[in-house]
Amino acid sequence: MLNFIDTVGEAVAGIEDGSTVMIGGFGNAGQPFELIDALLECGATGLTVVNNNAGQGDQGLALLIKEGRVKKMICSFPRQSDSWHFDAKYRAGEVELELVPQGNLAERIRAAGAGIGGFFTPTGYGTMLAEGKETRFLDGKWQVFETPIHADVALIKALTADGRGNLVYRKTARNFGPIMAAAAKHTIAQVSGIVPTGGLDPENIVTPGIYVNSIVKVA
Amino acid sequence: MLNFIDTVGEAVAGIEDGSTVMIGGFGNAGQPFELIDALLECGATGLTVVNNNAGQGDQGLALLIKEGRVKKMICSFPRQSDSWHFDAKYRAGEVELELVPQGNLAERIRAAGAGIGGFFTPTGYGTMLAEGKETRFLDGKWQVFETPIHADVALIKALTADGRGNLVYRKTARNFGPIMAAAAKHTIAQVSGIVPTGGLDPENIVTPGIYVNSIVKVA
Amino acid sequence: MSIPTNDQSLRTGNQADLQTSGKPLGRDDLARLVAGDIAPGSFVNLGIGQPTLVSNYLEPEQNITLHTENGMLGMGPEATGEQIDGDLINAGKIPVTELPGASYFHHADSFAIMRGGHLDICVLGAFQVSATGDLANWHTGAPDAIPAVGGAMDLATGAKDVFVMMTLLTRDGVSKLVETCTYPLTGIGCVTRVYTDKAVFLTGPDGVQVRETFGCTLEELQAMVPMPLRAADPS
Amino acid sequence: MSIPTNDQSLRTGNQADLQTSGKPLGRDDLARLVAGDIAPGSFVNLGIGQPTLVSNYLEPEQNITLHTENGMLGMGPEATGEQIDGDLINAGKIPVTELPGASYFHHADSFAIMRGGHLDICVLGAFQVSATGDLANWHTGAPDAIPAVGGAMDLATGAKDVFVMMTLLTRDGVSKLVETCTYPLTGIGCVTRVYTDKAVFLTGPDGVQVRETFGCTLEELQAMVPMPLRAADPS
Repeated sequence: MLNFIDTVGEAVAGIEDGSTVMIGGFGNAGQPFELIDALLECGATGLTVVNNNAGQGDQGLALLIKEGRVKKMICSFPRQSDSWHFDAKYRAGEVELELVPQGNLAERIRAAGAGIGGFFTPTGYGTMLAEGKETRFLDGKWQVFETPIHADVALIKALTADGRGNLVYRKTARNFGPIMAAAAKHTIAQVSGIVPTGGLDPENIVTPGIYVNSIVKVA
Repeated sequence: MLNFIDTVGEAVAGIEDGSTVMIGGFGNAGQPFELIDALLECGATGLTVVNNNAGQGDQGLALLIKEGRVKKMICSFPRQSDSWHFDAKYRAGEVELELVPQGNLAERIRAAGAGIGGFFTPTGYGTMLAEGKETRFLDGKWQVFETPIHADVALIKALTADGRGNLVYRKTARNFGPIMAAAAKHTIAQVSGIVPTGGLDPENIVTPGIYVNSIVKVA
Repeated sequence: MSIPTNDQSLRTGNQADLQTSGKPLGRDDLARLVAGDIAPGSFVNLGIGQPTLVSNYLEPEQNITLHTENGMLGMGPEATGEQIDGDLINAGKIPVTELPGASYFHHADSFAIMRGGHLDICVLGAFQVSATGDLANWHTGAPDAIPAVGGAMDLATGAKDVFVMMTLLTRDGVSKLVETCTYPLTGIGCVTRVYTDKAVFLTGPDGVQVRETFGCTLEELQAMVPMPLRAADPS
Repeated sequence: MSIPTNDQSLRTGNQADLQTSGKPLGRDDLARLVAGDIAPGSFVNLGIGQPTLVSNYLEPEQNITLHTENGMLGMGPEATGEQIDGDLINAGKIPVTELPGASYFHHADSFAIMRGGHLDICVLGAFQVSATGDLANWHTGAPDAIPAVGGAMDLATGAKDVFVMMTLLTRDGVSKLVETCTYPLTGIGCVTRVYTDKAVFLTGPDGVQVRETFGCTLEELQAMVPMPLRAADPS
């Protein structure tokens, strides 16, 4: 059921302690900063967060980690020049890390949305990131068994929504939004604009409204 | 390498006997009729054809089957009121049939394009279409192991191409085109129009040119 | 169960916990009943044949979005006259129309919607449904039959709720609601409700419950089917 | 191998089958060499760091399409001034531009391009490359290091050809071309060519061949690396 919500605070109010939360964005592009700030505000803790990175600088996901709300990060690239909050928590043993090759991260999220129970991929075969995982020789290559990543909630950023919750994105800010929207039980999208139903060309919808539960316009 | 080709005959000339050929379309929507006619004309035989159906009436794929060019059909819905050519060949034991649930067909084609060596899906579990297949209990459900369907050639129909081979489609004629383009070694697209590079909005490209090898405009 | 319908006039009797109408339902009445049972805002796929009739009885206020597995959400009514466009068809290959807010996608994305559990309801026809919700609707199993499955298994396995619409009895008077399906299966334990001309059944791991009957009592219904029936718990 | 380059002036010597230039190559000369070796019409992904320099030397006539794994084909040069747009960045999170004929897609579609074997070439940096083309470029393996992998494994495993750009020796003078990688692996047997300041190597199941040397003879080069070298077969 789709709801248009007035404030980011109301939009995230239902997120419970211990939830798995997917957060869109790659670098700053497509990061739903306002929703992340609201998540920080709302106090939910013990979260498992799925994002490509583990926060940058002193904002957004980095603050969520700093404040100890994140029990576990599932990501591909936690270490950055300005990932000091994650680095500190990680070295202190206060945050768990599941490091996933970026394509496996994307494909595992996609699998969750598409009802795939697991898949084999050559990525990571023979590396420490595949240690302990089932392998199989398929299509002439050794491949590793990977499982879907499901989430309770996805926080994503899109450009425009219509009245049915259909979404379009902007340039490389699209990144994880469409696959996270499909993988989460409840998807909250912050958008820059809302147009009446019929205002988006059906040929160009990137995320159909079936994947979207809450939409909040952010100035 | 992308080539713009003048005639459908030249476009299909390289298709060899014994090839696996994916043909886009669902019903008549998105069927590349002119390319199929050219394939019939060019004489290639012993083909494995991947399509949702097994030909309708006295045209296109149905004629390819009638003429004995198709060794094997991989499809989800061969039996139709006007699938008489397939029906006759099948009853005569002159064409092999691999019947695949439609979603497995789509996902197996997608897997080939995406480099996935195999995947588990609940679809078909416990049915005769999963007989002999590996099963596994995942995400709370019994699932069946399915493998990618690769092809030598894909024949697809799109609406418009630009100078880089990017494609857009029209309404439900999109169907199998995008996934088949990615799953085949060589993709031939018939299009209704060609616009200069830059003439399609980068946000709205459905099939990026990386998946397209030959483009032929059909009146 | 007290699911609201938009045609209360059909519910004329009431025996024990059970509503009973005066006569068996015709195909259109049954379609109207199913349409009324679909919760507002649902995303729904209507199978080929009898289930397609349901779309005639969906009210705009219900705000239902129809999915067609060949690649569209927001499908409108069947196209007529100049609306007919060969590029805009449904899964039954019938020309249809596009409603405002529609979207198009390719086959893998379309089936991901079904297989990923995103459809609230699909409505399918059936040859047989078992007491535990097994579905057989794609193949007679006759040795000379050419099989064709299409998206039936994906819908049966993927939708949150699978409603079946069928006549309760074959032309020969044999129940299509069975202990165990004898036709080849489409999916296991997937059907949640069976809408027939004589009754609405709820199926699941605990067996068959009867929500309401049409033109027969529960006892008369029991005589037609080969498994124990009980009236549905009011909820 | 006789692969054309767009800077023949570098090839000043010729010993046996081997071309040798007068001095080791700088980073920009190396980038120019790689750029010239990319076949016209190729789809290419340039890794973060040194490989990014290659884009400075691609000629328009080569008609190369650059892929960035965060979701774009047809990436243009780094953005400057008013071109800078926070929504248009590359995999290194640097603002870039869009060329005519570009396309955007989500992360799963973008990595499907890489993983499905559709990229002709990716160019990566490396800590170590083994004689058989194993690659180590993501993790030093130091116990206190925080690992970060990004798309390195997908690129290494998925591209048709994996070119590595690196200095041949570490600051301590140890060869990065090794018998067996001691750093954690990124991919097995994936590297096809290694472009270094001192030579271009072809790697594969049959061991290492030297395509050309820069500022050293094959014998001098052999003294720097711990596996047998041979001049590449002319082809």
